[in-house]
Amino acid sequence: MNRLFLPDTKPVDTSVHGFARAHGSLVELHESPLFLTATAPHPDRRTALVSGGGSGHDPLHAGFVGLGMLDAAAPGRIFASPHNRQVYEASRAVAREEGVLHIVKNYTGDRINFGIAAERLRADGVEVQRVLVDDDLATENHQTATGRRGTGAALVVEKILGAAADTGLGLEELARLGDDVVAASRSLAVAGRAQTSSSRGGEAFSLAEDELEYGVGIHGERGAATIRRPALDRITEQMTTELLDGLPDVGDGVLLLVNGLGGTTPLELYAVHELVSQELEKRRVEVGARLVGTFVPALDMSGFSITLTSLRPGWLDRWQAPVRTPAFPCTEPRS
Amino acid sequence: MNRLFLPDTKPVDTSVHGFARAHGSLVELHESPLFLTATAPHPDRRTALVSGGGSGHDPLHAGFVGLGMLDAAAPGRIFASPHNRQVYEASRAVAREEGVLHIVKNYTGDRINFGIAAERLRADGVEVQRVLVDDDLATENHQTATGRRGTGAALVVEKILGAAADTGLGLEELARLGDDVVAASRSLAVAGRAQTSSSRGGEAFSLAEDELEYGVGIHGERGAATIRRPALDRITEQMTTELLDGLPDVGDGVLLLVNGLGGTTPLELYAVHELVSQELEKRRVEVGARLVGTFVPALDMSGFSITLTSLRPGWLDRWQAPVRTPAFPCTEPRS
Amino acid sequence: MTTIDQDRVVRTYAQASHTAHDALTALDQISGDGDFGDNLREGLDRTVAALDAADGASATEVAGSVFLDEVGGTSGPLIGLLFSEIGRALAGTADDRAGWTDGVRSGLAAIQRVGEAEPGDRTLVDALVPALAALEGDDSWTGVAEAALSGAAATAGTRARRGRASYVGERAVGNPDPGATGVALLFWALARVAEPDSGLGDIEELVPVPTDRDRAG
Amino acid sequence: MTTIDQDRVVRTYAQASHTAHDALTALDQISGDGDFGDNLREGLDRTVAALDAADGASATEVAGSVFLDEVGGTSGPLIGLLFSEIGRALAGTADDRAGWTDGVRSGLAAIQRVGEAEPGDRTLVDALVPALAALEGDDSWTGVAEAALSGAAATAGTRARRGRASYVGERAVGNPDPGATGVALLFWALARVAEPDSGLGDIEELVPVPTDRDRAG
Ligand SMILES: Nc1ncnc2c1ncn2[C@@H]1O[C@H](COP(=O)(O)OP(=O)(O)O)[C@@H](O)[C@H]1O
Ligand SMILES: Nc1ncnc2c1ncn2[C@@H]1O[C@H](COP(=O)(O)OP(=O)(O)O)[C@@H](O)[C@H]1O
Ligand SMILES: [Mg+2]
Ligand SMILES: [Mg+2]
Ligand SMILES: [Mg+2]
Ligand SMILES: [Mg+2]
Repeated sequence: MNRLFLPDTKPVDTSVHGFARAHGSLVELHESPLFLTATAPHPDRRTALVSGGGSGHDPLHAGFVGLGMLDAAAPGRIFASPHNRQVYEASRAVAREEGVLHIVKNYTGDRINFGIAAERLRADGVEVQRVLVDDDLATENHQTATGRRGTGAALVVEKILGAAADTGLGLEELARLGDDVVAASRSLAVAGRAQTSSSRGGEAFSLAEDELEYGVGIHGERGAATIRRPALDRITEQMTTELLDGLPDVGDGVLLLVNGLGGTTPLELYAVHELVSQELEKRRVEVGARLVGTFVPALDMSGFSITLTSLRPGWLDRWQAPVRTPAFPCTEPRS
Repeated sequence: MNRLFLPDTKPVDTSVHGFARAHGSLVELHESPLFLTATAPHPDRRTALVSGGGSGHDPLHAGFVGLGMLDAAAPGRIFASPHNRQVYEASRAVAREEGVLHIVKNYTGDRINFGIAAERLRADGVEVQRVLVDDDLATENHQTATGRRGTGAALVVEKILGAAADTGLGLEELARLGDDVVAASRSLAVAGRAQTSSSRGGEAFSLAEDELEYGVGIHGERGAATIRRPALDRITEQMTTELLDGLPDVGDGVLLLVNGLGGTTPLELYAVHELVSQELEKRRVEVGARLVGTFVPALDMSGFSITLTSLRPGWLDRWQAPVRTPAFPCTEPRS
Repeated sequence: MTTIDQDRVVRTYAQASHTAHDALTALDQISGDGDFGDNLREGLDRTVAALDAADGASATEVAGSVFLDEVGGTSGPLIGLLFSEIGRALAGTADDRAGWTDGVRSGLAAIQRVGEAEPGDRTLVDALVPALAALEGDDSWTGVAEAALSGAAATAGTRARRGRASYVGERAVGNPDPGATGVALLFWALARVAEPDSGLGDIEELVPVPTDRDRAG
Repeated sequence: MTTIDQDRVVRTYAQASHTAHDALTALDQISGDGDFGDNLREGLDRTVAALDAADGASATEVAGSVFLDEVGGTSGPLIGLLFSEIGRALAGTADDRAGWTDGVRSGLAAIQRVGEAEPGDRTLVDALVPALAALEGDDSWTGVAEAALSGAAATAGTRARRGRASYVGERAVGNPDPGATGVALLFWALARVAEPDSGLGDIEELVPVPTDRDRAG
């Protein structure tokens, strides 16, 4: 029925088991309801960080559970929000003296399920705050109240807040920092081929060989526009321009995330990274940190997103702070 | 012309620049001829490790240059061997007192170009040995002298030899260890969709929705057989059986590598990992170490390979030894 | 103890969800992903099964836990919040009207706190707001049901500002919101039990399956 | 100084690679990836350009470096090894025959060391082995060329055991190996220069473009 290599029944469950088996020293698996917790979080943490969302965007979020990032993550079915009970139980399992901060990508289902979990946690006397990640510039002008979608900036928020939480920051301060990081982050994505539909098989939407979906979402929502595909350097130039226009002051430099949407090769992603870096150089925008890889995909979609975060004092240190999770790269030479 | 997001001219060059820019603390870029060297290799190394091969299999090999793995890598054009001069200059740049060990995947072009580089190095008085990686079981019974192709085991060889080289092992010992690891390693790959052709665009070969290419290569060589696609657990069962049949004694356990071929999601790879682990459990084969991810792809092919290495005393320690490269995961909690 | 039999209300609602299933599915196919009919029916069937197993439990409280803990989608947990609040309110009073009114009021508040929807956004809220107003006034139970149903029907003229439907915009206009329609049926069931002879219409006529032309959108 | 003008041999070879380009390309399309004609012609053109620039250099040594350092594919560097060894041998002797014989011998050895092909594997080696035997015997230069050409022609009956062609198996049988054919042309050029009047045939007749039927494979 489809070309994804997934078991016929309970694909997410099987996969999560294989994930926990592969990373047993970093994460612990909890079943019914399904969630993962960090085995060895930083002892100084006073506020727990919990996230979650639909599956198919892996390694987000479970891949970032561990030392220096999330305390727990709740994976939903493919492209569907986790159930509120998953979020509730995950939060109960990891809550600390200052409570729990929920990191939520801006989709209705996620907002509602995290919201209900928060209601229940508060009823239990657990303090809860939420950071809503809404970085996708392509959904900026929707005439609706749904607002911008949450995409690549989720990773930036999880890393920076993770490091901050490890210093013992309280719930309010963390929530404020999270809001600030979100406000300073914008993303844009393009696709040359839709992801494989996990239910029907085949491409979730179809594009001709010479077409490009500009401003695509991470669930196969079609983009803001279907355009004739320009050369790669024209695409990256336009995306860089729009991102910088959408961002507040970048005087202290930016963090650059070049993210694959699933079926995009490192060869392509590093080429995109080079071209975007050249664009930023032309505009004299300093790049304080860079990350290139497939971190927030839309199953196996062929395409990429660019996220820029306008840096504020202290954020770079948090971004570079030590981390041990299944998926966040730790590539710096040991000192 | 095609759906790969690559610059129209010099795609590999642009990408390698973007790669070096992203990992400047770990790798140094050399141009004309093109190769990468480690900025901070282990001081105890007495034999340099050099590899290389066609591009499109990234992160192999450049992603494994750095502390604890390769001293240098030479990237060829897409799916084409690097030129002998790249290998020669890379080897000259990193050669140590004991000389240089070449890690070569078994393809004619690579054998010849590394071979010529070795001739030239020897003419210069540099000692050279070669480890030929030929793990692909699907090419076992070819009536030719080309032998088994080299695929996923290259990563295993690079990691184990890297750790061994860091202890100051000599050229002969390293070459012997490399040959042993290769002899103890077998791989098999399947694909549900071919990679995008980098020259023509479109799928490099075509499969119907319900077809599976069994025993596929990493350049879009068609597999040993095109079969009707069975359920995932049947595929993993058959692959596990064939791999164990093709391996020497596994009494000391195995190292399990589940590798994506490019367009395969973590969700799928971890599901495969779970199913293969269950098969191994059934047969009472102990898994000493596991690695799941996209390490030796065929551009954006949708599929996966499984590599098993029958462990020998000491190999596990080498596999788990500290490493800092752009792409080898270091996910274990710090002690 | 209140006098309107909660258990009968919930079981009547469950039957209604079977009758209306195809219409609700079709409506969610137009504006969403087509699973609302399943979500509602499954939640109510599970509730009935739980009630059969645990005799004497508060039906609305049981429905609340089932929807909150076992039903997916956007609507499942929201309906769970509504039932939980109704259950809590009914447990604390002997006055049916006060219990339902307080329960719907705090259920609506929880739904809005969590879902952040305003009236007119084309959501559940558009059935609950008129139902609450009618409960707070001196309408009959049948009047409350009619208020909920006409609130739901009025969503046909609106564009979604919340939920999945906000992405399809214009295309859904002309058909009512599935969630609002489904929630209105709770008040229909309440009226059927409280005022069996009031002449309130049948489900088939109140919630027609949209025509194919509509469905093609 | 040897008496056969190396420079003229290499330039004659370069012309031959132009004449034979389409045939060599077609042959590599049948058994490989179709770039052999380009690789050979490009390498020789670059050599000629280098010779034009640096007067007086040893033509075979220059060809050796150009092929080794600038030509891709499997054949480029192998042909580079051959030229380098010939250049080295010719530089060390005044005897043409001894120089070419030693050079081809050590070039063949290097090619086999590096490429690991045996005679009969359908590679360059199948042109070089008979050429070397003829050089070592008392054949004329023309006899050497004929030996190389017929060695290359005989590959048409063999299945590749080495290189890319080994993956297509049967399909290439019936046409000669492009690499062996291309290398035989070196000896053709040598004979043309050493024995201009020997009556050795022209390229067009010795290396015909395979017919379309063949090319379809
Ligand atoms: N923010 C919201 N607040 C209240 N109700 C909402 C909201 N968003 C959507 N809904 C309701 O949910 C209904 C869809 O439910 P369901 O199909 O279960 O959700 P999903 O979109 O997750 O499949 C909509 O018809 C609407 O009435
Ligand atoms: N192992 C080998 N040893 C010697 N010659 C070889 C070997 N493998 C291939 N060849 C020669 O190389 C020729 C093809 O050259 P070329 O087209 O440049 O290589 P590629 O296959 O890399 O495109 C073949 O026709 C054959 O003569
Ligand atoms: Mg729905
Ligand atoms: Mg749904
Ligand atoms: Mg070729
Ligand atoms: Mg070639």
